[in-house]
Amino acid sequence: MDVLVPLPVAIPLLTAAALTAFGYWCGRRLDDLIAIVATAATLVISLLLVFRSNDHDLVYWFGGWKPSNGVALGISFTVDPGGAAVATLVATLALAALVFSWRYFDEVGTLFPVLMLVFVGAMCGFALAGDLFNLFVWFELMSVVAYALTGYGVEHAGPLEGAINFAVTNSVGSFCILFGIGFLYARTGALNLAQIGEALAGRHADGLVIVAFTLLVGGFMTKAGAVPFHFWLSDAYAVAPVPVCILLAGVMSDLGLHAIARIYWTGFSGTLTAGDIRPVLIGFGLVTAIMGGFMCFLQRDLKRMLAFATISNIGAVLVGIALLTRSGLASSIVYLNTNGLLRGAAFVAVGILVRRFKSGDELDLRGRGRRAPIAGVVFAAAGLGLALLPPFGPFLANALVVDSADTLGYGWVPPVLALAAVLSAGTILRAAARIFGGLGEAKDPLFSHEPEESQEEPTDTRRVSQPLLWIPAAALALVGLGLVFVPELAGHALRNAGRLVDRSAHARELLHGVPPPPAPAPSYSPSAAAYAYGVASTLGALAFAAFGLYRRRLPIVLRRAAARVADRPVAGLKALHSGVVGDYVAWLTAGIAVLGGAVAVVVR
Amino acid sequence: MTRRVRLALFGVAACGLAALLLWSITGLPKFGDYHGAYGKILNKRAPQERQTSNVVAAVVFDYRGFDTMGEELILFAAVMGVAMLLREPREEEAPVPEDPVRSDALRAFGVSFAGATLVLGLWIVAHGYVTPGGGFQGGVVLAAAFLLVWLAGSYRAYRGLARAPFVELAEGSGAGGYVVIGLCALLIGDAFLHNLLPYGVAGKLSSGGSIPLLNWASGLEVTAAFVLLFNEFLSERAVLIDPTRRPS
Amino acid sequence: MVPLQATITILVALGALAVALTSDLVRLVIVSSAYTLLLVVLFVVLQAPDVALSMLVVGTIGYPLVLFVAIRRDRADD
Amino acid sequence: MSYLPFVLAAWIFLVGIFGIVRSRHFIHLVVCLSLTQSSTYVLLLSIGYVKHGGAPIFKDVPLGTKAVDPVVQALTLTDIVVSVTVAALLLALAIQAKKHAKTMNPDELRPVRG
Repeated sequence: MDVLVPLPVAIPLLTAAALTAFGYWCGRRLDDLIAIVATAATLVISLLLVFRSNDHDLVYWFGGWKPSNGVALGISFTVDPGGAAVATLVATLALAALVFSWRYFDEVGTLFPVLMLVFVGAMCGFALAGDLFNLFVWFELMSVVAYALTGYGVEHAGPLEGAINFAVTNSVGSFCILFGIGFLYARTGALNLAQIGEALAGRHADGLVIVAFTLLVGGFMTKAGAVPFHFWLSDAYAVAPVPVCILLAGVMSDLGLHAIARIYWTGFSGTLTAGDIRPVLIGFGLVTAIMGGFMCFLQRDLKRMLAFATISNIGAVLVGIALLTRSGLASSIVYLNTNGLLRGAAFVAVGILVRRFKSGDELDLRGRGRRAPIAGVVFAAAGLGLALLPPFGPFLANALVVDSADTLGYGWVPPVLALAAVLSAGTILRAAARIFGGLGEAKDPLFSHEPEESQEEPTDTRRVSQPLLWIPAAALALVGLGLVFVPELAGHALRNAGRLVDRSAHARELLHGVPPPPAPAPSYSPSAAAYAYGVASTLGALAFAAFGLYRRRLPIVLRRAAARVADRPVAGLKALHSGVVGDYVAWLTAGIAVLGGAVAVVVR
Repeated sequence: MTRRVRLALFGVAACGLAALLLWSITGLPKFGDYHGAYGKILNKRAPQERQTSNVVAAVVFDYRGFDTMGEELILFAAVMGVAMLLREPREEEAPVPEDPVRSDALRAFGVSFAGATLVLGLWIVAHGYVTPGGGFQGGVVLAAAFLLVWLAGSYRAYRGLARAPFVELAEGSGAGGYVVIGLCALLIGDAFLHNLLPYGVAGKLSSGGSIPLLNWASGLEVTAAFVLLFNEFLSERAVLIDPTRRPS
Repeated sequence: MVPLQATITILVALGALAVALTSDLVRLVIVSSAYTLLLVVLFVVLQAPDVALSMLVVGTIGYPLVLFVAIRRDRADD
Repeated sequence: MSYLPFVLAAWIFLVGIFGIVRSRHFIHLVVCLSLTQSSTYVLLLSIGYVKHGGAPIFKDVPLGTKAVDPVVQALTLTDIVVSVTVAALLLALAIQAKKHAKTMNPDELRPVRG
């Protein structure tokens, strides 16, 4: 067993505990520095795990409890390059967030670095867990930390409301997950995901299996923010402090989808066939992608805008997973990592604006961003990357989806995905042009309310050295865009996905210690159609940005016609995002019922 | 969405969810007919392999000890979160609550009662792997002993007992201690959280290998976490953020 | 399923409904404490003394305290 | 009859969510959330119950005596203690809502949304 495997969890958690224990006796600054060093160590170890797990998965049994006769006695971590890459993403974003927040949270002493470290440890554990209940424990841990960090700005209604909505909806989601785990335990007598998969495989999927699948997927969709489980997300991300948003939007949402992919392939793929489930999950993914993009367009509060862009991206990643093919899974791995870095970079850019100009409002900042050119470049680069500009990561991920969808007969899916990218990335580019270029008009009645005045401010702006702000932004954007130049990135993603898709080989390795023969990485180059989608969506995003800026210069006839068609749906959509937690829980219940009903219909 | 619409939406959705849940329940083994392998195997193996008569404790601290580490950290993080959320702005000087109890007899009674609670808590923690109990339950009782001092005694006496830096030290040590015990096994070449100590004989306090260590670490963590939680809620001032802590 | 189990099951079901329908806060603390005690009995009946003990300490010490403080805060500013 | 405890778990779950949806007060809402959570304990413990089985503690009984499943008990035991602190976290948010936004009604604590 590889000695490095427990460390991405153990290092941050132990450091957090030590900072709490000795925080009183160790000076300020030192705790920030210790947190940064611990996160950097986690980053290095996670990256090493990506390479070490390249040939075969690393299986680690805590307490040395190896399975006996195919029955898991203890808890396992199953490290594959995909999971290790997610852990690396967590550590990277956390490192950027901690550097950015240097001296930001002096007011609360060691509490902020401590909570961030626990957050990192929990997310790494979640990314690597191979045991269903263990997954749930890390889920709970990262949720609890996230609620507390979201509510940081306790003196304003926004953060309190955001944190409460976040906590209540996600708790209900986690109870759904626990119910699903209970049902599976009753059927299979196992908590290890691979063992559950072995027990379910080849049997007819009855009500219990279908409902357990529904509850698990619904619960993790709540965390991910898929429609209609997404309402809490925009409330929470719009009010959390920027360094926290980097982690929330950059990786926490995607982790929910990572879990869905693992649970389907390792646990359920032997009993629920891909052809049955595919249309249901694709439906949820596409609605999420379009709805997120559309709501994104209506925002002027930059953090809330990026929150809806996150939802739109989540929809796209979900579609990749929902194809339930090797290519789709590979696409989701690439998408999740590159998009997460780019969204994180965009959030850092917003953080720079908030610190500098005390505002996170697109209209209010019009033209003022010229004095923060690096933030502008980062923000625009993130927008272009998310717009599927070839050859960068999101484009590559989309290319994998395009090819896979065509062979499955879902050729209509990629155009919808491209439209979603146009909507969300076009909006980000619009904001970039207005803030950093001074383009467009200074007012737009279509937009939602302006952000609250509660933009958190550092204790003393003058003491913050500028490089600590722009280095994380630039680094995240560069890594996000540069990731695609890793040799054979798509091939490695495909090979890794292939290992997860082969359920029985995976279970044999885990439960009986028989590793499958190493497979060579296939080579992959995007098809012409994929390039066409990439170029079209980039141009579309630019055009959509221009539309957002100069919408009111269109001929009056066109605008009247558009108003007749769009005004009521727009008002309706805005009204749905009411900010009332009771509404959100009612939607969550409805979402579970619809998901379960749909799965029941397609399977039966 | 108005209240009426919300309840209507929920009504329809809840019917669907109820139908789903009932459907799945028909697939469960009948109540009392459970035959899952995992629990059966552990019931058979744990008392012999681990010399613990309480199999639940063996599962909590050994077979699934890694889960417990996560749970302990949830406790830790939630309490840290409460401390952060209930912080007072530094300018506001929160008033020190007056001592509400005036009767010396009541105080004496309260303090001796606290002593009894303390002993009970220690007993529950100590015997966790022999009989029902353990660090988690006993920790709450131990914290209650501190609470009794607060309720019956004076606020100042309580502050003396539960000084924030020491409670923080205890909490950090409890959470960190668990991780350190795990890492020790790693250092000597075993898996994380692998057993470190001889097993002894079941039914004795010295039995169970590493289980007592992890049990006491959890007990310390839970006690400290609940004392901090009670502190935060009862005094409603930021005990954790002492302005004297750093020059500002 | 023995009568004892059936009885406690039904009592817990009624207790849950009572908690959800109680709006008055002080009464809510009492009702939810009673519900917790019913759960303790149920857990003992289900042969889970460890869990019952857990529920007991939490239901008698943890929950009432945090709830009472929250209610006092709520009343304090009215 | 032989499914009654499972139906109880589903019932508590639904009643708890119902309480959350109709709640007009954060404290009530938090209590209902804990209520919903208790349904998961009931479910897990009922699943692991074995007819005529004793508690999984082999202190005064011979080894091999029929006993209920210890794993589900281990899963719930720690979760119960943890759940209080999570409820406390939510109550802390509610206390601050009262202090700074002067309300504990979820319908009123509502910056304009969209």
